[in-house]
Amino acid sequence: MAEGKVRTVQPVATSEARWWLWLRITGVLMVLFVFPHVIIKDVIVGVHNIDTEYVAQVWENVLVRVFDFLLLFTTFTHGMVGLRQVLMDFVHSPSGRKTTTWILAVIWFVVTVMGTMAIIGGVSLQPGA
Amino acid sequence: MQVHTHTYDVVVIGAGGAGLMAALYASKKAKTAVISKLYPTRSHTGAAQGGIGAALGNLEEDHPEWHAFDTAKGSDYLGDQDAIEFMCYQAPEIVYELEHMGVPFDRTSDGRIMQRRFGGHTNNKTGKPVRRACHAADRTGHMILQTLYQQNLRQGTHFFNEFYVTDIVFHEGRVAAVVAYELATGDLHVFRTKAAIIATGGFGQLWEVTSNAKTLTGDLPAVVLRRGLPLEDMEFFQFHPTGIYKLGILITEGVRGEGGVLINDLGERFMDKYAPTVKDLASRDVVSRAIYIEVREGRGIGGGKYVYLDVRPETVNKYAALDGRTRPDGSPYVVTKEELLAKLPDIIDFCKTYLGIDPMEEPIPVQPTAHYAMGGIPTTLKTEVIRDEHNTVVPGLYAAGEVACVSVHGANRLGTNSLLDIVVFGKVAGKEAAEYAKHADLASLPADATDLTRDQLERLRHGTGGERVADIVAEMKAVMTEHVSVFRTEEGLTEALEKIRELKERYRRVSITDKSARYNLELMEAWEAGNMLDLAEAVTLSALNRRESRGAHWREDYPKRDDENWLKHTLIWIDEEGKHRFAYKPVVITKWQPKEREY
Amino acid sequence: MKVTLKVFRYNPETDQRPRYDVFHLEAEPNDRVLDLLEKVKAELDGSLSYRRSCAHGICGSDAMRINGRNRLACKTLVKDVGTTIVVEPILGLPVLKDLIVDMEPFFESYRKVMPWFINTDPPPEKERLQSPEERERFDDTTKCILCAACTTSCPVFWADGSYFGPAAIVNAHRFIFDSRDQAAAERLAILAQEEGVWRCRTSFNCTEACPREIQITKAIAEVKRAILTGRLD
Amino acid sequence: MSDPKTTFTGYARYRATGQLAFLLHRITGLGILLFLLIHIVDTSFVYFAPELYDHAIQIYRSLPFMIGEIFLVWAVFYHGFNGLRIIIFDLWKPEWWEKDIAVKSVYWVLVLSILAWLPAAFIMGKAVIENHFLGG
Ligand SMILES: Cc1cc2nc3c(=O)[nH]c(=O)nc-3n(C[C@H](O)[C@H](O)[C@H](O)COP(=O)(O)OP(=O)(O)OC[C@H]3O[C@@H](n4cnc5c(N)ncnc54)[C@H](O)[C@@H]3O)c2cc1C
Ligand code: HEM
Ligand code: SF4
Ligand code: F3S
Ligand code: FES
Repeated sequence: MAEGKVRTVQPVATSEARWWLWLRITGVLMVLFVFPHVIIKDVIVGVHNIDTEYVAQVWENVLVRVFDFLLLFTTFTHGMVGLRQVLMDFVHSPSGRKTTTWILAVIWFVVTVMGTMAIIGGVSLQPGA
Repeated sequence: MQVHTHTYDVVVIGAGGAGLMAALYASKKAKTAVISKLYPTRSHTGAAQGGIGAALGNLEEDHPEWHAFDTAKGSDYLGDQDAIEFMCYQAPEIVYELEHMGVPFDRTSDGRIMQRRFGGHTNNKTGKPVRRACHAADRTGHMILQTLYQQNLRQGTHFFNEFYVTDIVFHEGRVAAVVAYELATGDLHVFRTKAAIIATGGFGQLWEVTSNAKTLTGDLPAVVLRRGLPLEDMEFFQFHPTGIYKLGILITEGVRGEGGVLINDLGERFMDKYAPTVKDLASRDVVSRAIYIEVREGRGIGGGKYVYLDVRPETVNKYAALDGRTRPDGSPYVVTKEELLAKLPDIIDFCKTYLGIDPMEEPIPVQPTAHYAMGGIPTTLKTEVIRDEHNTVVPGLYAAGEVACVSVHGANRLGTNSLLDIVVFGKVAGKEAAEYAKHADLASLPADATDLTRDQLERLRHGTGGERVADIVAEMKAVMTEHVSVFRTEEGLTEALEKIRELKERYRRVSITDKSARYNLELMEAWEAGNMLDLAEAVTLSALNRRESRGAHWREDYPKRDDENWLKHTLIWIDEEGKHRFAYKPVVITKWQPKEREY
Repeated sequence: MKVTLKVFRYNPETDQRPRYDVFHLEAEPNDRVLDLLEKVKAELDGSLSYRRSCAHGICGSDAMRINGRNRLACKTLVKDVGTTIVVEPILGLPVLKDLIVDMEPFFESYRKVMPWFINTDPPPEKERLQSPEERERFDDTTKCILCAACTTSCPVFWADGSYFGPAAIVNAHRFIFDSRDQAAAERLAILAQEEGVWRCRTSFNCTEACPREIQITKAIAEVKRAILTGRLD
Repeated sequence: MSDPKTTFTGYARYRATGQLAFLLHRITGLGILLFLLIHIVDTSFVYFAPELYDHAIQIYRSLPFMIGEIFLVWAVFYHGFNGLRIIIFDLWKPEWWEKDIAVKSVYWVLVLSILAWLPAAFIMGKAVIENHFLGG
């Protein structure tokens, strides 16, 4: 009986633990971004009032762009990590798991970069320029 | 049936507490295999609830000598006192050993092993119940079984799970091999070995209402009998007083240890009459008979075949006050619902599941339930199996646990002494067998090693007589319950014997529907039925033979204990034609001369 | 009352594919589902195969899916499940015959978490001391009877048979939080690996299925926390 | 025997409350992710191909998409609330992973997500009617 003393061991950090934690950290953060975004865009404004003009107008405010970037980053990262969790249930071989993770990482990277470029570049009036 | 052959130094048959303890010790020194028809953790040791007895004296004064005396007295002086003393003096050490292996005993406030009261265990100076049962909530057996299995895994013991041992083969009187049937494939396995330890537990399935698992069918005692070896004291089978009405599921004596009382239809606490000093905590034979008498005299609940076990806090406190019961610190004994819930969680769960009642609100309907075989395969103090009344050992054959009869329990076992018995003598068996294997060589294997098993199984598989196993077993249980239970008479026993013999005859004409090789449980259950019939016959013959009343064996036509003629152990042999023979072995008495038992 | 018992049947020696047999029985509300199976086996079809031993919920032999949910047949009363009863083998382990599944993968995971007490200090003459509170800390997980009801109810295990599964974690928990044990760090390291606790998606089927009412998901959460913080309180 | 067939049999036929929450969480998560992927790509058209953006928006304005969007909003509410439940239990209150509390919390989250969604569904439903049936 070791009175009052908490037994401790060295914490073990593994990549699985980090994926797990990341889902939760982004989960908490997203509450700040996803709910407002969904409520404003889908409910209050509505698709019928959204077009390039509308986008151009709201992005005039830099804070909105920052907001949208954080929204993009947290949701998409969370979603892809979540998708990885789901796929790991079905892909069992170590090589399969590695490949899956890499494919997801590439998709994640490409899509995130596309989205980020759009947010930085804003609405371009000359198509393709 | 394909045959596979293996070679070991020691083969342990059975993976309950006794088998696992033996395996733990044997595998330290010798190449050991454990063969069990169940996965080890499913052995019935896991059902033991109340505790393991050891005079640790953690809560109040206690001594191994008191424990030994209580055991000898509880055995109605039929226990061998050298064995009893050995066990009770080993008890504290072995309980500490279990604790060191990890068994999570409940704790006292100063961190030591918690102990509770149990029937028949007393302070020898005052005669009052003493706290001697070491417990882990009400699942002590479960914890011991799990821990022993885990330690065996740690040690890398070889397990053959879901293998039924069907025969032991001898060569020139020595153990040559153990034959087993593999449930998964239907193949036979011959384990050539220097030594074999039988640890297959009890055979409560002979009766209708029992606390024993459906797999406790006494296979190995039947095998031994078939191989021309004797069984000892088969007339002594314990009926535990408090089984759940009709189901037989055990309500541990721990409930009465915590203050629960038995109540009849008039609302009386009737144990006052039968055991004025220890009352509800008298030894099991005494309490079971008391319930039978109450029922017979019409004071069962609503005139039925059961009484109430009342453990509601109000009732407990009322009778604790009447008895002047106190806590270790001298304050009056008062319990709360929470305390009882914490100490008896599984029991409360059983009552809720199977009866739909909450024992904190309502009393529990109970009746005596077939519980424990005091008799079994006779052994010496070193667990060597003997072939006759002169203690001639069968080289290489050992037995321990409920299946064996050393005999520490005599005519009646005290609660908590079986868990003790299985670990103490399991350990001895493991050590002795390994030691023997070191010096012995492998006996040569008879060519017909698997013949008997094949014969039995093929006959059952291809039987066309149309008799149904289930009917035969049901009729056997009925007659055993009617005539070979708590009260016995010449007339009833004779009737039972005739019936059993008729059933044995019908058993030859059994047929089964499942012809497949894999997982043919129907085949194995039919085989088990044959074993039960053989044992039923041995029990009934032994009961008929003993013309006195002692411990669990109560003959209404001979209601007195008769030390002059019957202070001796019975050995019974039954040969192939069903002819039987008795011989007797003296009881070893060291310190305590037989006296009238009073509680 | 009359009950209809629909039982999954499959004998690899004779059957191409599984089927369901239907039996109509007379039963009492207080009968166990196990009693019904025993009745079928004794009177109607002796070849019906399933494991059972203690018949009162303490040996863990007869976990099966009863009306779509893992239970022990001996701890389930007819009145709790109604008059149409469907009995199927537990999911995720290979079916060997009727209701019998191969338990080996289950026990393999169990063995992987070092489910045995380890303390390499020379033992004291008497017991190692432990306070009632320290003993209480791991009481819940000592109740496990290895019936596999939890692991075979787990959606993650169905998909990924190498996931250690709740039963193995429960048994690791029993030692990790035992103040007398010294191998918590090794066990946590094992459980922190790919097929360890992080696979658990808190689906909670395990806790709902456990016939011993062990708070399994809670135990798993405690192990996760111990891995992240190193605290064993 | 762990294989997709067993898994989907289990998903479809196993009966338990916890599993309901788990399945809904998984389905909504994947559903939102699918939408999000498309949505990021089409939004980035504002930069890469503005004329395509308006075309995409046109699709969103179609009847099936608008109805789908209503459910998407529920999915976000449900997944978000349930996710918060899991996070709180996991990181702060492991003791709430106890049968009574956890099972009840599943229903609470369901009810809450529906309650939060109803006003949104009402507003969005109105938009559907106005735009598709009243020719606004
Ligand atoms: C409900 C209940 C409560 C009890 N409570 C207590 C208590 O509180 N205190 C106490 O001291 N005692 C108690 N007992 C008694 C005690 O539990 C048993 O006597 C003891 O556990 C028997 O242990 P064992 O190792 O001899 O046999 P078991 O644990 O019964 O093991 C038998 C083993 O033999 C195997 N086996 C059987 N036949 C074959 C075969 N043909 N081939 C291969 N293997 C075979 C089985 O698979 C099993 O592994 C209780 C008993 C019951 C039923
Ligand atoms: C609104 C805030 C959100 C919160 C609080 C949240 C929370 C969580 C949490 C805690 C998990 C882990 C579940 C577990 O490990 O058991 C999770 C999983 C997941 N989330 Fe989210 N999430 C949110 C939004 C989103 C969004 C917007 C998406 C889609 C892009 C998404 C997609 C997923 C996916 C695919 C999973 C994996 C599901 C599974 O393993 O079954 N989540 N979420
Ligand atoms: S945790 Fe519960 S359900 Fe799982 S194996 Fe143990 S007793 Fe069975
Ligand atoms: S069912 Fe499975 S996902 Fe976790 S909570 Fe239980 S282990
Ligand atoms: S038969 Fe033992 S748990 Fe059901």
